[in-house]
Amino acid sequence: MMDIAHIAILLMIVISAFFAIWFDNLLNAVISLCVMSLLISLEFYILQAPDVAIAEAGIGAGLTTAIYIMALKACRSSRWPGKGNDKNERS
Amino acid sequence: MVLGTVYTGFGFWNVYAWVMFFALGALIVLFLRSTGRGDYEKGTYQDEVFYGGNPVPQDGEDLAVPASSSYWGFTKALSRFYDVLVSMHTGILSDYMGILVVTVAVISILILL
Amino acid sequence: MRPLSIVVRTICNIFAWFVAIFGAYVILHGHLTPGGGFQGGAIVATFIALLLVAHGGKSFLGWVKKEIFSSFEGAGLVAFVCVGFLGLSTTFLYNFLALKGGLFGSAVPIGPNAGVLNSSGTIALANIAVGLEVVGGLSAILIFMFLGMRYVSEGGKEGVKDDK
Amino acid sequence: MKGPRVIFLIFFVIFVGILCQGLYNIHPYGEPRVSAMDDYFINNAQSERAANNVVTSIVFDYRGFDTLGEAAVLFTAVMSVAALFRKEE
Amino acid sequence: MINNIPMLTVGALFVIGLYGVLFKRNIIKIAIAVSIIESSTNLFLIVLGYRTGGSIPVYTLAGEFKKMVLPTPQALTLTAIVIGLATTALLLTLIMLLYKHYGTLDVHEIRRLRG
Amino acid sequence: MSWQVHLPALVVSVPLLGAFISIAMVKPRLRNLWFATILVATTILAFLMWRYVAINGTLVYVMGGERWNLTLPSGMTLPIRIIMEVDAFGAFMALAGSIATLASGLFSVRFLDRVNDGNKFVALFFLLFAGMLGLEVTGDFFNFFVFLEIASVASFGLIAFWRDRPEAIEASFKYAVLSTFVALIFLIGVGILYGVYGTLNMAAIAKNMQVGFLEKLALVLFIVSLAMKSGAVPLHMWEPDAYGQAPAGVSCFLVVVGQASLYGMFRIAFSVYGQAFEGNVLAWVIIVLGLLSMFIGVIMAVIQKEAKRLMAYHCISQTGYMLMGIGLGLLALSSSQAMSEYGFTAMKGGIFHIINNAMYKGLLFLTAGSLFYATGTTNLNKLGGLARKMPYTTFMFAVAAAAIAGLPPFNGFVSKLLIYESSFVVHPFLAVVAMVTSILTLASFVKVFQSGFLGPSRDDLNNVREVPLSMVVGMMVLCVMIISLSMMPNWVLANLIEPAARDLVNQASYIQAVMGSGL
Repeated sequence: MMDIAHIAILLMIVISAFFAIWFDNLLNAVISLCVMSLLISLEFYILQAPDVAIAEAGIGAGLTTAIYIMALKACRSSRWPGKGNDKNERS
Repeated sequence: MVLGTVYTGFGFWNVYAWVMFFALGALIVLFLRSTGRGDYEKGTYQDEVFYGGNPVPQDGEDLAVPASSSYWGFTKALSRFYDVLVSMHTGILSDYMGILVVTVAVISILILL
Repeated sequence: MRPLSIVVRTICNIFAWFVAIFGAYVILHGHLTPGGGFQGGAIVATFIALLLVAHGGKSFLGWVKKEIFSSFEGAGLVAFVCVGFLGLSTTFLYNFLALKGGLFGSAVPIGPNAGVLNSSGTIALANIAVGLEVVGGLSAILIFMFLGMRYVSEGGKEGVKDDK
Repeated sequence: MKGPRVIFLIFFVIFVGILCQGLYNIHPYGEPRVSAMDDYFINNAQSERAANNVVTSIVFDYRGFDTLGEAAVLFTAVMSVAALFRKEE
Repeated sequence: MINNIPMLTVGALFVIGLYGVLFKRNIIKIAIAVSIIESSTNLFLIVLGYRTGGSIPVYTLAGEFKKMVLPTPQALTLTAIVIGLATTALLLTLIMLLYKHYGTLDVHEIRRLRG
Repeated sequence: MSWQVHLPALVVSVPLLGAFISIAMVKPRLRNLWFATILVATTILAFLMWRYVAINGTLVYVMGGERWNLTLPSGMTLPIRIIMEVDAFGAFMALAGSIATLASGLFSVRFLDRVNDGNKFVALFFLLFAGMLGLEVTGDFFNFFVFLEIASVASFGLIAFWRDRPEAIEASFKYAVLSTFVALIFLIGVGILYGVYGTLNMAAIAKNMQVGFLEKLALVLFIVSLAMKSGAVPLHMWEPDAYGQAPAGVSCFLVVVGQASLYGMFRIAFSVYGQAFEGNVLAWVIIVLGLLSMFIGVIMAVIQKEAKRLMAYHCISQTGYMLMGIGLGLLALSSSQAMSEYGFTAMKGGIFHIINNAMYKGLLFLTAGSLFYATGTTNLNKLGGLARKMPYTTFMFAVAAAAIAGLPPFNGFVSKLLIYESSFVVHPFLAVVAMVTSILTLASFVKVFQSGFLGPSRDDLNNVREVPLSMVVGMMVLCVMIISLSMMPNWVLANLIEPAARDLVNQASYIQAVMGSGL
């Protein structure tokens, strides 16, 4: 039972990382990154590392997301309308 | 001894020898300069300037040689080589990352196999 | 960034203090329970972020000067280095307080136990110093990026102004 | 710009393949090869340093210098951000 | 039995992140990809120190004596997480300034320095 | 026990303390005083450390241990604490690096008057200094990674310090992404070695080293990441951008920081892997990286128009000389005959080139900085006829350019001579490439000298004056170092270079200093 939960969490980590790269909307990508961080912190707890889990949940999921959103907000200003915001062609 | 000779196993290196060599060279240069050509005349073909890749200045104008025309012939002759080399430095970050990954892969193939 | 509505602000005010107290607990019990300076510092920095979001940058920076956070950070780091220098009679960063009695010097029984708060020597001191540093540092990053957000989006020569 | 991309993709696959094989080969999951240093920490941290949390005693005592460096990295980041968003001259 | 699946996750995260750094054009996407690679190294270190059946390396909470997971990788990971935050903050700062100067987030247009 | 055994810890923690306190220095005069004090103090500490190592042999320092030399606690076969290990090579690198840093710091003092938040610059400068010295004294892999990160993060901030110039931000961003990625793969390498050997100490890993697939993989990751940090050719793209856009004092400093990464590469190749790694592949990889760096760096430099960008390309090509010299030493490591025939000479040349490069390349960047200070540009098309207006700068530039081109009475020639002759034994092609590089170096500096300093004076540069005294003093430090290195190569070779080369080759003594006589 524990193993299945473990595998499910690992799979969800990979999926959320994939979506963090795949989404064209940058806000969605950042939220996806935040979810990945939270899941990784859960995985750290499963691997018996609560110290690191707390640090990852606080720093990785909380503060990193905050500064990402600040950067997004700064880069979405209306000084250059229609340029740069969601311009993310896939190679 | 502090100031001395360095032996490399193939030859030697001494500061004073070189200083003396340069002094000698300077003497020779001074001597040559003192025996300049007597038949120099102003205003003849002898004043014409060879000036690669640039317009020849009019008389009386200062000769300010811009840096981009230095070694004009050299770069002109090697232009195909330089085109390849300059086009490698694209300025795009993704290409730099790609070259990094290619280098890691090549070196790991070399060392691991 | 405009401040949020009054309901949200009140709730944030109340919850932020709980978060801060929890962060202080995590820092102080770093040598007994999971946690320590970094984790607790990050939690307290979340408290700063919460206040910043709820009240908007203008009024928040009206209460607190951003230099305070930088000085927190510097003070924490200087305290950490000084802990290192104090152990220099033996070696740099030597734990000169552990098991000596006195401050943070009591012993703990071997094996799984609840632990004694007054133990572990310089580890606890360094925890507090690093906690101070991380609180200051992370809050300063948040505030500077917040100010930089306006610097980038407004542009021009006015740039980052102090909200004094 | 199609040509370089394909080359990068090929070498990317090669590099990642080698790396993943290396990661897979380190040791089976859950059975570290050598644990002498960590066993020393687990057995002696409590009696030597009187700290119940082994990780904290490593972070702040046994490898305290790393932590000083880490705090310095954070300080560096703060200083850099502050210097880049400094007031206009 | 989950035979080395965590390590495969590490590999998958690395692949995704490196793909993003190499082939994405938006610089915020590149920063996100770097963050993903950071997470994969953190996970790698923790998986390295896991011991089956081990308990948390904290005596206050450890149920059973002297069978704990290895504590050193956890200390290293703690360091690596904070370093990751520092570099991410600096990268985002640079991205904000780049946007101010260039008005774009496309990595192919940020190429004034070349040759 | 004299206090001098604490020098490895002090030499890192004094600049760190200086950085932490410097944010409180709001008065400009006080800040400048603090800046100069800490710089001089750290340089003196580095000198004392070099002297201690030269007299007493390899210095081992256990961070936070019961005694400063208790590397192995009772009953253990592995060291458990962080151990600083300074042998003659590390001490030599720290000494050379601190002298160049002192000069660039003195040069930067006047620069601080022009910026608003000078104490942040001071803090970043000290942190970069601490990171560089930490790279050179540490004997622990993870600690090495931490100092690598301190040095890189500080240099991102310093490169982008002119944040109103778009190019500076762009250069810093490129360097930041590449460097972060490279640091992460370095960390993966460290993790692999930890997983196999259960320890992080370099000497302990070297003692137990059995080279297999995983060790080779870790080696590849280390070599590539450190080669990128030091700017070897296929990975050099960031270097002209970054060095060209940084403030001049910082460019001079970044040169020695790059050499610190080079130090790490040689330390790993010689002391950690050493003779356990069979075959010549690694040596040839390093030599080929060196050849490429030499040639492509200089050939790109010839066509540049920006003075600092041109010098940055030269920095790449000089890195190539060091890589080739020490790579030849690595090639000869397994047989003592080859070592006495060419290997040791090549290593002496490579190590001598490290200190030479720190001096003259630093001086060149400083002269470019004073050109920028006086005229506001470093574009060579817009300069001309400065020789009469800036006599000191012209003199310094001439000395440094002659030294870097390897004109005979100067120090550059000595190290290049050693490299030419030893590489000729291995294959003449190597020596030919080295010589062609040297000639092209001379050519490109003749170009800079001609278009920058000679020629008629331009109208728009009529108000140019010589730079202030403190800048001249900063340049003078390096100029005096260059002239004294040229005047007494024998003393330098015997006392600075040869012990360093001997300690770098001698893997057994490196291991023995930490692990005791159990080898």
